[in-house]
Amino acid sequence: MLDKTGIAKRIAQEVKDGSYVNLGIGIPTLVANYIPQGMNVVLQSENGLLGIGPFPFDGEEDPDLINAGKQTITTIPGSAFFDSALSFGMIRAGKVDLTILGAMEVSENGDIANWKIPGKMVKGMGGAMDLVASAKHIIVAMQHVNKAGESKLLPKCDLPITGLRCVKKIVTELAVLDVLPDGGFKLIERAPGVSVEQIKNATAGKLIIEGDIPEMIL
Amino acid sequence: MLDKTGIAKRIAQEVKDGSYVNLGIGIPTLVANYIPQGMNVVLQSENGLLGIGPFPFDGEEDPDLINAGKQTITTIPGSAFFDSALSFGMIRAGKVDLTILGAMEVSENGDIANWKIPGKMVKGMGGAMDLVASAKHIIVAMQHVNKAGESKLLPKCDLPITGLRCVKKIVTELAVLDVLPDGGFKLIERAPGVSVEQIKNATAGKLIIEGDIPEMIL
Amino acid sequence: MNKTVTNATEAIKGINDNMVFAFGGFGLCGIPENSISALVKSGVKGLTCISNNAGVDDFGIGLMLHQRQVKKMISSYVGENAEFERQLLSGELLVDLIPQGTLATRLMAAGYGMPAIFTPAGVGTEVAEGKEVRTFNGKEYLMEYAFDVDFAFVKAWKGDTQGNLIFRKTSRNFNPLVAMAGKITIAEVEELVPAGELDPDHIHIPGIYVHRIFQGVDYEKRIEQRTLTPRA
Amino acid sequence: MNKTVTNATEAIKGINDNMVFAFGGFGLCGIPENSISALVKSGVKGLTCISNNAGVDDFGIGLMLHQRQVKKMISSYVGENAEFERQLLSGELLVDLIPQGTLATRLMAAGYGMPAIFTPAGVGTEVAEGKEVRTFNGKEYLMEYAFDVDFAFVKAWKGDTQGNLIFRKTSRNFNPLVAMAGKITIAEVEELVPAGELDPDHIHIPGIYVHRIFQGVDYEKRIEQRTLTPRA
Repeated sequence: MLDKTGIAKRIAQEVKDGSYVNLGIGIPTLVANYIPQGMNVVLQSENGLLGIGPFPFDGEEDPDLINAGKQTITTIPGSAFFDSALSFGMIRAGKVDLTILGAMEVSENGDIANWKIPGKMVKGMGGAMDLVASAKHIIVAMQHVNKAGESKLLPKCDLPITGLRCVKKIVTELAVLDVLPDGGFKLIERAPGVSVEQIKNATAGKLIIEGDIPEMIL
Repeated sequence: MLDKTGIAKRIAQEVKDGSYVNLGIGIPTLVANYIPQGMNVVLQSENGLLGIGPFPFDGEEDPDLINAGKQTITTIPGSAFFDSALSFGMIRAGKVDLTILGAMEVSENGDIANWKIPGKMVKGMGGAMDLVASAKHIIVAMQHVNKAGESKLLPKCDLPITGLRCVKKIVTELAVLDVLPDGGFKLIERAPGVSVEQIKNATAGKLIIEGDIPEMIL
Repeated sequence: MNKTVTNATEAIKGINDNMVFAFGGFGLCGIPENSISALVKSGVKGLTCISNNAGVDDFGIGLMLHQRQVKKMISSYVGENAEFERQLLSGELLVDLIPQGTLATRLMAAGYGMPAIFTPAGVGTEVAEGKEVRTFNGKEYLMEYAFDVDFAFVKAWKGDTQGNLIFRKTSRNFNPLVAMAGKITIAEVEELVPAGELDPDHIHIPGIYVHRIFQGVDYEKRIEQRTLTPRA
Repeated sequence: MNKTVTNATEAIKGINDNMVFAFGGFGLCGIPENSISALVKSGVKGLTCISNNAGVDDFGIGLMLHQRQVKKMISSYVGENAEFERQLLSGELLVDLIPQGTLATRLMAAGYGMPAIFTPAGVGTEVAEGKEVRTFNGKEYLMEYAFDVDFAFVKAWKGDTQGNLIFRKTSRNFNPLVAMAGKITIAEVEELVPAGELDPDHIHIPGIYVHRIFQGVDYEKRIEQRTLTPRA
């Protein structure tokens, strides 16, 4: 079973050299810490920056320099600023290679729900609907089950959806799964110490298991 | 009867303090020379400049600094550069207050033809179709009759049109005329030494003459 | 073309109840602090406010919400704001939540004179309800309309007397788009300089989009999430 | 993400006959001189070329026309160019003349992932033939499609190894839009600098839109109309 750091570490293995990546708030943000040194990856912040650097040292924070989670950040050599329309323009045009974000539910055909719980105060979708509608490759980082113990990998999303047929891969505390183009969660890897049975029990949607499922290497 | 300079001088009287103006190639370009000193007028060049300055002195020309007629120009304090999409964006959004351009024909309902003569090599409309479709106020600078002596102020354009119902005012070597919202060329002023009769004879479209027509003051 | 006014109070002349306002800023980064203060003082009400976020309880647009000046917010994310939540739940406040890219592009569309744009954001979701869906190259898009904004309020780093604006780092965000969208656009700047002092190649928004400009004062520039790297 | 290639010949690898190319520049101002030379040498043919203008007889895209490499030009104004006129009248060359703002916006639409845009330019003219007309707020607009560009060629003043670009004065023109539109975008620059040397606030086109960049050589930067003010 992985903790949040473990999920972030595993997702970092999916990031390709020479790619532009947008990281959502929460676990996805942690992924940046585990991208191997020397790999050329440029992080996009949808509030108008390519080339997110580390958090600033105390006293060096700049109120004019934040990420989409409103955290103070820094730039790196080669960073560029732009406005929000160009930011979503490059997302919409498919220039961002990979989007990593959290979810409340994912359906077996790749629908994602991550912005609204009926009956609860709705804070808004932010840039999530734009990102999931446009990104070439989307990886979801989330817990396999919710706090009530119910699976978040479903035949169909119960919650209001954020985007249709867009999620390509899911990394949870239990497993790595691909969402197949024809539907279904294909089990790719188990988390250390997790059995296929555990994953089966935690997955409500169609789970596809072919051959031996290797344990992930972190 | 006015020469080209006279037409430009008369049109310069229409330019309002505090306005953004786009000047077409030919006579319209000359208008810039007759805008009164001290009047705040910013000239837009659709290739990406607000704030056109005078032509450069010999030796100071810059190949990276031209107007839409491809002439070398200069900037003035407060100039700004931008790309062609923003340039036509501000035109389309009605931010340019006045467009002055030439024409081959204008119809009595304000249609303009100025880009194509069937049977002749067509060079293209450049930005003219964008300008006439969007400008808040359009003044045409042209000769009243063509080289064959035929009126260019017509009931209906014979040539392929550039834009519909867009011309608001026409200044020719003979007269100043308003194009009325309901159609018709309303005679506003006569050029020095030109009679109403001469203007009547040179105008094929509906000409509206009310009361005494003053001679223009240049 | 001198567009300078002395301060925010003078800048907001002509505002009226029930108008549509748009505000630059992302969270509290790059918000027009001076204009918001003047709007709070003005008592104008019944407003429709287009802004990516709604400020916090005691800062930004939150100050206007506190005075019940806002009838409707159009935002992508309204964040943590207790008074906002109370008004929303009590039905005093209307909220249109729209995708962030859609918000940005609808503002841009206004500035570019484009009445509508197409975006895939929200296709198949409740955002798509009642909207025209159109397929291009096998992909579905929603048609979304340009915003119609009476007054636009932006904050820039530097500006000149002609209204040319330069933004700094990520405080650019929605500001250029909001600036382009206003029928009347009011810019406040940290540094107002004479025309000719800004490099014409560095200008982010040409003055043609700006109607009034003033030198702002007393910027707080509050940070929402001070996140630091520990020194080794 | 180093996108540097050594020269134009290396930059144009992957081009093929019958592709769609787009070029920055207005007249001869800001044209990608090095890339055009390499394309002429390459012998590639059957091209559809999107460019506001078509160069002159012995410079710019005129050089490619002279080699009969161009099947179709998509331009707003084709100017004075005898060989162009000869090929057009003989039927060897196809030409799509479209309004300049439409050309710019169709390129921009590609870079912004918008499949189509609306513009009033050309309504009621022969440009509107076969196009969808749509009324918004009582005004008619044409629906125009985003361009689909295989290779885009731009010229910038400065660029860094990550592909970030800064343009100079009116040589900016169509270059940023062309840069955004390319499936593969090739930028040549007068000065190539290491990442980090350009101020991130001054960058006109972020490197995400640029795939290959090289230091150009031997720029002629020809002036079409040297127009001067006489010294007093």
